[in-house]
Amino acid sequence: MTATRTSNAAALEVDGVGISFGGIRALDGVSFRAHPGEVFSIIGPNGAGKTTLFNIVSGLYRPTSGRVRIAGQEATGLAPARLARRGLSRTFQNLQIFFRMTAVENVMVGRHMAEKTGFFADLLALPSVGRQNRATRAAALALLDRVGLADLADQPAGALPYGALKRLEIARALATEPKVLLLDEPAAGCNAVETEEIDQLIHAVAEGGVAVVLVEHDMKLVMKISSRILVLVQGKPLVVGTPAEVRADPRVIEAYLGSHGETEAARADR
Amino acid sequence: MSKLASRLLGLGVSALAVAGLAGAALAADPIKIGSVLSATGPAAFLGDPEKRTLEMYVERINSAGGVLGRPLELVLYDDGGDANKARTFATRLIEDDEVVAMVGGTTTGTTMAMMPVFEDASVPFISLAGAVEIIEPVREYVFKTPHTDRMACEKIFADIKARGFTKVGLISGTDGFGKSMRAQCMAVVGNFGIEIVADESYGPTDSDMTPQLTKVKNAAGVQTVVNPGFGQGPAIVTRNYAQLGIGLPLYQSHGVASKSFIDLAGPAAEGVRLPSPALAVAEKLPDTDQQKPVVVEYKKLYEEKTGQPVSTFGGYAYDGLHLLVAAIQKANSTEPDAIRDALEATAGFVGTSGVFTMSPTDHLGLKVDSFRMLEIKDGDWTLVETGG
Amino acid sequence: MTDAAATSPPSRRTWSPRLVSLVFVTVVVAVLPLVFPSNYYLRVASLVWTSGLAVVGLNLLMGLAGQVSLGHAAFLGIGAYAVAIGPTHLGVPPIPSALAGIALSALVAWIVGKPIFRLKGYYLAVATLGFGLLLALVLTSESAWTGGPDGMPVERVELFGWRVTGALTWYWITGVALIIGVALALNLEASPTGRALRALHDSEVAASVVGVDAARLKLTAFVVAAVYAATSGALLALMNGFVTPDTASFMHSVEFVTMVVIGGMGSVVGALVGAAILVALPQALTVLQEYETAVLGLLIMVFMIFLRQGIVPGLIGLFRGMRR
Amino acid sequence: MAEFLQFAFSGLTVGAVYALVALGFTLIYNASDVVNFAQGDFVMIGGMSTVFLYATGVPLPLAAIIAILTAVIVGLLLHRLAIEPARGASPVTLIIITIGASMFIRGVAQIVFDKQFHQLPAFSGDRPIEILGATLLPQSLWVLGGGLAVFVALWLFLERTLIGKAVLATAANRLGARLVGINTAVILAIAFGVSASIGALAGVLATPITLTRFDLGTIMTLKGFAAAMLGGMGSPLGAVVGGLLLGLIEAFGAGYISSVYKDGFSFIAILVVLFVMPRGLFGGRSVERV
Repeated sequence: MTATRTSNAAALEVDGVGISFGGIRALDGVSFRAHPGEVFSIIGPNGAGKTTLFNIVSGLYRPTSGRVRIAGQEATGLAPARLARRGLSRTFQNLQIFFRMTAVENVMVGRHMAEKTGFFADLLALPSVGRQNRATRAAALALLDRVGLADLADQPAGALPYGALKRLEIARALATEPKVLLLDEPAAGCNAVETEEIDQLIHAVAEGGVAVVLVEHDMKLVMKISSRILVLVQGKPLVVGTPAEVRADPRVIEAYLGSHGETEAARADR
Repeated sequence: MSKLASRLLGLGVSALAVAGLAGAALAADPIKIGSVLSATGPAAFLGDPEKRTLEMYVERINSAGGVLGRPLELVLYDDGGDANKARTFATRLIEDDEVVAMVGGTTTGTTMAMMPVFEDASVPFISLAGAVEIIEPVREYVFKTPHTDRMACEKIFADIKARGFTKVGLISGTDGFGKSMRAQCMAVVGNFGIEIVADESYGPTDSDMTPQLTKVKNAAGVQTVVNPGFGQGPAIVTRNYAQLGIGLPLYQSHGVASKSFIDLAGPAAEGVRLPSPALAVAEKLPDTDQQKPVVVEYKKLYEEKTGQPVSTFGGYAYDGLHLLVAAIQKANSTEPDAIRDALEATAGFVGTSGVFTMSPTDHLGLKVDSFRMLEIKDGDWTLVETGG
Repeated sequence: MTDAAATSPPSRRTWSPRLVSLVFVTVVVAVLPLVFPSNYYLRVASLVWTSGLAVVGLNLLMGLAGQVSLGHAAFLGIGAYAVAIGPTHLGVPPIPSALAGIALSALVAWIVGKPIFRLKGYYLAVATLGFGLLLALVLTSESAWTGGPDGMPVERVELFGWRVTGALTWYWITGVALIIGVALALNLEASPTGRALRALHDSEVAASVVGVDAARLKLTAFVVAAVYAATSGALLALMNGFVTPDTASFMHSVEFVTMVVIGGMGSVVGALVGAAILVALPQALTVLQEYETAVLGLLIMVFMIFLRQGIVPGLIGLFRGMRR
Repeated sequence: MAEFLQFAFSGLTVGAVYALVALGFTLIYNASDVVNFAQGDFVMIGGMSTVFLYATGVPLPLAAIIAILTAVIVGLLLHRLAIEPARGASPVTLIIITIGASMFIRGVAQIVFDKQFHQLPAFSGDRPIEILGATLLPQSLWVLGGGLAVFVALWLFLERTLIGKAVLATAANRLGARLVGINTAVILAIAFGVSASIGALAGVLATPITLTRFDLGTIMTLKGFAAAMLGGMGSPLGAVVGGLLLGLIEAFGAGYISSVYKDGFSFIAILVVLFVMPRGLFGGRSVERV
């Protein structure tokens, strides 16, 4: 964070990003900014390129064109681990859980960057390692408590139900103390009560000054929680605006929401 | 978990114990002779005939009343060509089986790994491997039966010199045998006024040597080619040699002095020369040759029993076992030290490889002239008379 | 091991399975000489300890980090040839030679690992295989230094005029080396580094987005595994008084991988069981004579089909299943 | 020129054998993600069975056919008794199973056959063909022709037959293939059978040149695996190109540089290729799906 900041620096700035796979343009000219404390959502029909966009922003794919900046600093094509050090973390639509570890160990891995012991200390099990392990575990337990999984802490992650794994991923991402958090369908497979909990959790995270970028199919959740929404259709940006603007935009209703979406949006309105 | 694991370990230990016991309960008071051979693995074509020979002759000796009125017991282990395993089996022979002597060690590598065990335990070890390092410098308890590779080089170069050639192309295998013999040939070549004009090599599992042979063929002034090596390599070299139409005299080593080489190399083998123990030409020896009865009998018995052509490697095992038996009889004792002394005093023992006369400075006891120079004619070995 | 840790209840007891493993290994090493009838058994056990040391190291790479190396015997070769070449050609005493060999092995692992670990899965396997073959080829070919395919003798170690020799002496040296190796491996496994390595094995992507530098960690594990292997190689060479290029051969590498997998990937005790089986079983199977190879192959298949997690984790699983 | 051509002939002949082994690897890998370390042993079974049948007086063509069928049966048994029961195990576990299988096959072979080297007579004589000063054995043409025929037949099988398409579909997406009613276990069995027959054919064709022995499988597996990886695992074209390239590198390396480090050159080449193209020459780019 030493370099000069551009004026009005967004936490995350995506500028004209595009990518091609074997000649097929999967994403083209996508731009948006997410600011600290806001929930910025990206919606669009299946195959619109939402997850691809996340994969570019989080450094898994290198974009064919465009730029990504974090806190005003160039971050295009950096490796995921380096982006994490810049304050970016994410969850995955297709779960990426450490299945052979316990729930709390999953979150403890999220504290990796905060852990101070060196390799040789680890090898010799110096007292500092014990202290570090206890500190990491305490922090991880607090996060599990925050996402409502405290009583499952020592269960093997492989044995947890789907909804719990979604929240476990959020806890793990939060463990990195991110400035920008990308959530890929956090409410998928959750029941109404769990969705409500996730809603509150996302809200609280944003309140804490994190820029949350959300991909979600649950329109009710999206409309309720988002400050702004980007609509992607076939890899191209259609509209950016507040929930109300997006809901009212005829192009959105035509291109994306359709008759089915219309009713859903209407229901969300009530 | 620890319980389970300890039970597992207990199982392992008892399995070991059973294996150890299995060799023990045989006829009353037998003389235990150890053997570690490479009966499987990459050197199996050497170790297998050695194993069959030892088994066959221990049985014969026992049915003829044994040695000193006691039966022989052969404790045989297969090291698969792995020197580390050989070392372990050597320890097992000494510590567990308490053998009085050992005949084995198929390759130079396994022999070198086992030597310290027998030296430390003061138990005689008759090696069946080729390299001269085994007996140079002389180690108190280590003997060997095969001619050294240096002798083979000398025999070949003498023949080359006698034919009036001075420029030799070398193509050798990179296995232990080939590399060791190449080094020995390089060391003695100067004594014959011969010059090495090409020096190529091939891996032990290679299946085509035409690139190397093309280079040898194109070497300036090359008059004849020598191929130190054993196994499949020399057969392929011989075939490729014919394919390329090189047409110069080709020498192979004693490592392929067996009928199966002629079978493998096919018509390409015509005219190939090599130094060999008398075994390969058993029936063709003049009746006056004192080795003739020995090699003819061994060849006949081995081929009847196994259905495979006899090889010099089996012959090395024959010599090793019979040298040992002779030493035990001469010493009239099964004390390792007495056997050692008797072995060292071996004189005029007629074996398949030659007539052995050992001394405190010579733990092989063969001379270069116990090699015969052979040439392949009409698909069979013939004796060559040379002035060398 | 990981399984046991996974199900043990909260914080204070997380150290205990670690301690149990260490105590178990220590007790086994300490008690066996009391029941062994002859030096031959000491020799076999010493071989299990040296192989075990290399396998415990390889297990850090395979079991923790999930990366397969088909050229691991090369590092054994570096350690072994260091103690052979140092005293013979360079006049360096055996123990400094061994340390130099271990350092060299770490350096080589670091240099080679950097580009190699950009590869994944089978491509990584074939790259490590290629590296191993190249090293073995050098050891076989450079006869002037290495004695060629037949190997070379290794000078005996002398400490303050005392010649280190004898089966029992080497049993204790290798046994203590193993215990230290196991202790360090267990430490690493339970540390932040170990946690990150285990994470890498399950999902490299997820580990990297929380800031785990996958490339660096894999390289670390590779270097550590190389150090274990080189130590094992140096011990083996000093104990045998002889080295051959077989030490570094492809088949030997495959044997190590088999030991890790058979015992159970990710389990330190499993690594030892794997080493014990592949070292001791052929000794027991000698009674089968020429059927040995076939039976050993058959046993490997049967183990892997019925205990696909490996023997130790597989048996723990079975045992739990029975209790339920 | 003659020298160059001679090296090329040598490289292509040896390379064609590697290519056939690599094709066998590729086929099984495509159908199952398993790298079958017993692949080289099929080559040995083909060669050794033919040798021993021929020695008992069976005519050579018939002996070859029986040998190939033997290998197919071994391949099917390997799948049925060792791979199928371990379905769902991790790739490393499956590799170790095939390594065990390879040991088993080798162990049985040294008992059923023997431990000596063996040869077969060349199919069309030993008289070398001279081309621009270089010589080529007629048997090399058999090997090269056999390699080409197998490649074309495999291509036709995969592209033109229903079973072949099912194999491709299984390779592309196992779950999807199962959903559209393809019995993936049968497909896998077919892959093992066909791949065993390719390996055995290579053994029959090459034995008159390379000789054979019970433990030939180890080196064949090593070289075939390397060739498959060089070409890019899973690509039949890659297997063929990888095999031929490997053979050529060995021959030219031995001929022009140093015969001592011949095997080294091929692996240096593989390392260089993989550093530039981490998935081999024809492995294609894969995008990680998350």
